[in-house]
Amino acid sequence: MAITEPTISRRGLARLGAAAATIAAVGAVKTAAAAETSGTIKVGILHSLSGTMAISETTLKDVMLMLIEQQNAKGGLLGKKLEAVVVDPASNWPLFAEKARQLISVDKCAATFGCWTSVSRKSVLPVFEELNSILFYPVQYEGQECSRNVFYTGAAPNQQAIPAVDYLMKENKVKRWVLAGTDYVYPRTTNQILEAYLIAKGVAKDDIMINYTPFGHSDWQNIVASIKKFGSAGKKTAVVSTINGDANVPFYKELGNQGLKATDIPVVAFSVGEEELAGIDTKPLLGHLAAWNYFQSVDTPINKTFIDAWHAYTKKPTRTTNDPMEAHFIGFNMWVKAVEAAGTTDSNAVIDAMLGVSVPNLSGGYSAMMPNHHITKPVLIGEIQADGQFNIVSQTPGLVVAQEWSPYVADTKDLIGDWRAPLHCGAFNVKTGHCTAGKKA
Amino acid sequence: MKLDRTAYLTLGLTIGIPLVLALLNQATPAGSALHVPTYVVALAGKYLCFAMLALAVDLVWGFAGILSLGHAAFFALGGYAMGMYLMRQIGARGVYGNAELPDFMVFLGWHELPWYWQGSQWFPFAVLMALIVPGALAMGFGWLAFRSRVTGVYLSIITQALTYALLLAFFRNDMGFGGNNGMTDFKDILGFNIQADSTRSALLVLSALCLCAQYLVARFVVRSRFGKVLIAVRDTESRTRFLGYRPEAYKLVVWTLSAVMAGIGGALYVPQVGIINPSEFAPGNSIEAVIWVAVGGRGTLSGAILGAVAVNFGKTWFTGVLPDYWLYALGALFIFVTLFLPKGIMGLFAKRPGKPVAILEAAK
Amino acid sequence: MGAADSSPAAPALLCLDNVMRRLLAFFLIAAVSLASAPSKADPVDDAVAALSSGSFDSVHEGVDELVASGSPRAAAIIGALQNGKLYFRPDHTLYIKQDDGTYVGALTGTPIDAGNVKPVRVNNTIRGAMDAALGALRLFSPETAARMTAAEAVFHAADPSALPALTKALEKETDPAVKTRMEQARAAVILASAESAEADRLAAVSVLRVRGDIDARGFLASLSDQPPAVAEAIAGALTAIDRAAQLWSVAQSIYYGLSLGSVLLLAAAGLAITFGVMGVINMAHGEMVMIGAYTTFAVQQFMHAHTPGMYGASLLFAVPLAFMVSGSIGIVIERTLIRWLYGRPLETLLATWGLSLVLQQAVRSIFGANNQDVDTPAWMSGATALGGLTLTWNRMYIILFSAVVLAGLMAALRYTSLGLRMRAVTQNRRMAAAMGIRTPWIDALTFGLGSGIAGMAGVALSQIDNVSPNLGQSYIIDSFMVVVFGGVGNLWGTTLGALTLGIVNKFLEPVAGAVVAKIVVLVLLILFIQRRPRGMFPLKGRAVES
Amino acid sequence: MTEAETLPGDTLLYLDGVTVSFDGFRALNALSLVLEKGEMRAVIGPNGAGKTTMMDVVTGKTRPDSGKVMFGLDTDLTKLDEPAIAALGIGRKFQKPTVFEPHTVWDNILLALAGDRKPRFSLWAKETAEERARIESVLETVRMKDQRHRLGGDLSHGQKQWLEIGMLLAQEPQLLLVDEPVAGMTDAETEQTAELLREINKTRSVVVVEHDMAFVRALDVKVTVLHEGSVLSEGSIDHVSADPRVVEVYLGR
Repeated sequence: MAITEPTISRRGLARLGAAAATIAAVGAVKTAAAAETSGTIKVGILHSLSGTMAISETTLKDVMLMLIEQQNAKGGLLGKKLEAVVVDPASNWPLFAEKARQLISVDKCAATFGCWTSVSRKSVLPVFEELNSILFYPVQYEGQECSRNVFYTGAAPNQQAIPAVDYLMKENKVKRWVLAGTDYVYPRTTNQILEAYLIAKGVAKDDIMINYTPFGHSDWQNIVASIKKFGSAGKKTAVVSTINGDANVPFYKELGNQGLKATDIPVVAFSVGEEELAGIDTKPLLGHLAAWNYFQSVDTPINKTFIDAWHAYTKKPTRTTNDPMEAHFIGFNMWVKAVEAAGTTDSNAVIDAMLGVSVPNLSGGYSAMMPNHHITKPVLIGEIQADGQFNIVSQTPGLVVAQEWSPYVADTKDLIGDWRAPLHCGAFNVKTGHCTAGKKA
Repeated sequence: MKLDRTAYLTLGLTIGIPLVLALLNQATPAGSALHVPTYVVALAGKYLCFAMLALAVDLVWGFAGILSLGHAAFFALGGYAMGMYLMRQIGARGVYGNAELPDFMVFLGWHELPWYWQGSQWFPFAVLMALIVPGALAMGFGWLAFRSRVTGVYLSIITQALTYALLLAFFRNDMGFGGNNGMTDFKDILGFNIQADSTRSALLVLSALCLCAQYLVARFVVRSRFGKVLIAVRDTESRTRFLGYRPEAYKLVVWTLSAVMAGIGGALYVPQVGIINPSEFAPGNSIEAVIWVAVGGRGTLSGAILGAVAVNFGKTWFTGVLPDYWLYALGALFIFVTLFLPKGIMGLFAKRPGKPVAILEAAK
Repeated sequence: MGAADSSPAAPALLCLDNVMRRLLAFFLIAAVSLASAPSKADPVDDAVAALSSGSFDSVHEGVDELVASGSPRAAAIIGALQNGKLYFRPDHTLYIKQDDGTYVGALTGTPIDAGNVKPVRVNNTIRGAMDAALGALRLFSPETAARMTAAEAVFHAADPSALPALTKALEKETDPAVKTRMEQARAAVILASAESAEADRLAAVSVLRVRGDIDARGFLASLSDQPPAVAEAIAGALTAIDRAAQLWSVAQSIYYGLSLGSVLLLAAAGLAITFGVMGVINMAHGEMVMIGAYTTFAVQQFMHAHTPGMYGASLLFAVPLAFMVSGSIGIVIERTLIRWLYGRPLETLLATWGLSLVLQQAVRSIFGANNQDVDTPAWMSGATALGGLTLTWNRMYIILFSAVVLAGLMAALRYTSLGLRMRAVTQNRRMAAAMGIRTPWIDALTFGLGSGIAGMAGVALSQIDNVSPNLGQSYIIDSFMVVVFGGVGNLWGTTLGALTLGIVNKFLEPVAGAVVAKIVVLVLLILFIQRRPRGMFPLKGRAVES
Repeated sequence: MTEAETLPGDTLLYLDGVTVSFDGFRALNALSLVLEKGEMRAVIGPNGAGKTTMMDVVTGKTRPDSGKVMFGLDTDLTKLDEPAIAALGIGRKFQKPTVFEPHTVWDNILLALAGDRKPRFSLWAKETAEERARIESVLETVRMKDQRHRLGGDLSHGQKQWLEIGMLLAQEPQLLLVDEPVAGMTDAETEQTAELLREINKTRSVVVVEHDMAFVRALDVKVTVLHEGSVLSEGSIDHVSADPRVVEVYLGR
């Protein structure tokens, strides 16, 4: 009966069989291929090359390829060549988990460098813990996490947000604060922490305005207007922006057009780097700020060599560098060092060897991997210049140690993460002496 | 109900392949050549869940001519129902060690569970919700839409509006469903460790069984007199009215059924992929589901299943093998199929070239 | 830079009255006798030394000292510093970079070979100080515009020591607009200074009350320890200003709504043709918009390189080009893809979806995944105030643009022979064919027209949104909503639909917040379609039935 | 008005002052028409006279702006929608034959058979012997016995016409509205159709809208001539063809 099902002919059957066979064969070949090339050490690269996050993540894939190429030029690692395995999780969170599993169990990657958004990290986290592999996460994030299998080379809130706020308080006498962010976990947590911090600093509750917008919000007219209004209360006002990626371009364009000058109401952003500014006409934004642990404009020899190498590799002399790239630079070098120290790529050995490893960062100092799997970083504050680069106006005297568990969040103020023996715990409650989560399996 | 060769083949493959995979994964040691890595098991499970979504879409699109561009919404709702249960199972093992509240609520500074989380700790309740919530939403939506004779693209677009609205709503942290991060880091289901290979294999087989059941149900429906009326409605709605049938009633029944089927798919999907978040509501997902059906062969139930598995296999494979170019491949595939295989892959296997399954008319 | 010079322990307060004192001194000299450069040059040298020290704090002091020194070069030097054209050498000498890239001695103003120089870097605090200082210095500038900004700067600085200069400037001022600005500035200064009389203060308050804009409000609100009567007046002024703002905010919301609506309209207009008129569910419509935006980018790149002189007009070139590029791509698509799928609208949905994936990836491969910088020409940036309204130029032009596009489209459909044929074909294909209209080509051209309009929309969107491969995706859904809401195949419907959605959205946003507002709009749309299953303006006649 | 009482008791369909207008254009203009039980009526008229619109009004597809449409003496059709009216026993055949193309002839009839139309019934419904018998007889009447397994879509134009009439019969209506049943039929087919209709008329009332005068003659029944939405003339075919106004507006051309 033709309506519901075409009854399959024998020939059709044969064809179907053939198709299945080819698919199976392909699969087999692929796994075989994976098993066979054991002469190399595989490094997984898990960054979206398509979809909404491609804008930010593609660069990180490129920088990883560059770093691996450089390492191989130096003779590889443990006498083997490094082999990059690039996959595209396509800004699709479940796909991130699937691809992570593939990189670890099918491609047998020794370590994986990847993820940008918190949700992608959350999505792959269980996979890395289950299969006991290593992830290097290069983006500034909300903290409140400390997994044994993840090394957080981006900034925790206290390595970015708090120093920025301090700077504005001291330098611009800011009394009134707008905390504007995209409605997801990083801004939420950061603003929660900042609010607590500001109130602790004696800022009145009604001098703080918190505003959340959806992802990719593109019409900022009345939000910018309301910021202006909020700023007209006679107290020096500043905006702390945790607005995410895409939404920033229209936001800054609106700022510029509504004439919100940095000298009146400065905006300090935590998610806006050289990469994002590359998409904006920065002339009207002169003087607005960003807080990072690295700026392309950092004036050090090591940064110069890095940038030159980058331009040579991408063959684009205008291609910018940014903070997450530095994070990968640091993370990769740390991993190399740890593997050399451990003499193997075995996860457990490397995870232990990672602790205390210290490598040069691009701003002239050394960053070290702390027992909480976060790294020490300087905090830089930069003002946007007409050329889309940042003019560094402040840098913390020393390195800042990450607080993975925020002391400003009631439920986590007593927690610490320490993966050294004997503690081996991601969330150790110093009050109760219990390890609430992330005990080593 | 009499089964023909196609049905036997479909059922056989749908239950057989997963069973073999699961067995090999369990029975053989990791080293051996026959061993099926858990990666493959998890993947297969995912495909089967997508197949359920495809089946659901095919039921309304292929047989009732309702092109839903929002079916992933029902899938996601089912997923959330299950996600809530899994979230509650974490209990005190969460980061904040709060036995009562899921982590994201703790960090939002909430102190007790919102009312709509009550009961979610009981598995049967969760399952019930996975059926009821999508079903109820579909029924309400359908009742409005079909009664006022919203048809064709208008219907398609408002289904899209529906899923888009849900997407935005679930993004909001204040909704109490974990915002953009959704729910993840599940520990166990019914006491079994969700990470364990055995659990995964079990879930895979379970999904296979569910899919078979859904296939049989769908097949029963479309072959019954009800199904004949449905097809009649699809092609010449007004005629059925003058014959005394109420198309809206028929559409509503099949629409709701389809939503429930999608919900089940979602509920099985979440424990296997380990995360549920608003991006599942993205209109793109719904459109992809439609495309699976088109690729497999609209109006053929086995085609829907085949299409879902085939396209997703392709996606997995391409994103791994040619990360920078896979979109070309996928896009080209869709174009190719629509241009040259109007009856989808099943069209290739059809015994008699025959008439297309009145697809052309149905398009109206 | 090391940590030392950035230790943000800048005693800024100290600096501030520091400025005042020095400014005061300077203006007294200036006021008493129109003395030229003072004989004693030490302060200038100190200033130069400070400016060339490379540390923000001392640069800040340098600015103050320079002003205080009353050097005739002060304005020039600070102006240069403001535009980042001031350079220094470790040997504490300053140079000003000319537009042609050569240098002149900062103090001498004569050409000189600077050698290895570094720019003097500034931060917001210094910028603020410079604005104030320059304001005071430029009150007497010959250009009206300069005096205007100067007055505004003084208003913002509200620096008592500027009073004498202001008074002098006011006497000489002829331009009424500038005069009012100066009076407002003067009012601010009076209110800020400790020794002004209560009567003057009251007068000043009323002046600012009249000004009544957000800055005036901010300034008034910032005032503390005023005499009771004045404080009262201020309170009154504030409430008055707020009440006025309340009223204006309604108009403002309408404007926001209009501009959002016009954006939606632009995005949807093309779709109203391809989808509305031809019935092709074109999922690649967004990509046509995106391609338009990238065309704009390409045009700007080209003009930047080859005809920098006309760069300001780049958009004017981009519009027709974008139309042609997207249009021709549209035609190609129609000829190679769509034509095979007529009568199967849902298949076109699938094919065009696939196509959109391909186009996105193609753009990604060609231009890279990250955003591209499309400049906003000067004549489109900034805003103008109309009463209590802030009208941003770029959005005003977009509103205008969408109106023009719509009008053009209507005219094209109504008066051109192509339009006539199009309508003929869409109304009765067979008949049209019988009358010798080459329907295939009409189809191709119609689709091309729709795509072309999408391309033009891309030019507009490049001015307010990301120019990235995802640009199209973010508008496609809204576009479909608009077309369906308005009623498929009816341009007026599309227009009204777009504007309604825009305005409703903008009135909801302040109340409900951006996210909820959008959700509510979507739900309303769904419910509306229940009431009017074929949109606001349904097509009539038997043709619709199928 | 109160004609209702004055009407003969065996009135089946009764239109009174029915007016329908599509933005400005009056398709029906105060149309009044009475049809008795068991009557067969031919309705003729130039294009745009309102023939099809009249059928739309009767079958509930179009709501009249004003006027009454009574079925029997007590049922006001203007309050009901298509399915309800169909359930009352009014069957309709479209101008353009519309059958269920993906279904076999057999299934087409099956779906048309009078019976429970509710989803919950049709979901479990099995073909009963009684139903088979009824289908057989209908196929008999429309002379399609040996076509039963062909798909509706594969039938010729004329066969589709008959199949649709067959479906009408299966509905077992009291009243059939037949719109141009012989359009595009051969003379032989036309003759057979006329026969068929007459046969049907033995048990049911029929309204036939037709252009083909030969056919109308062949039917030899009372004729109503519509013009610009209202009745121009009524009576035997000879009477109306003699009517000068009719000649003027219609036959004359």
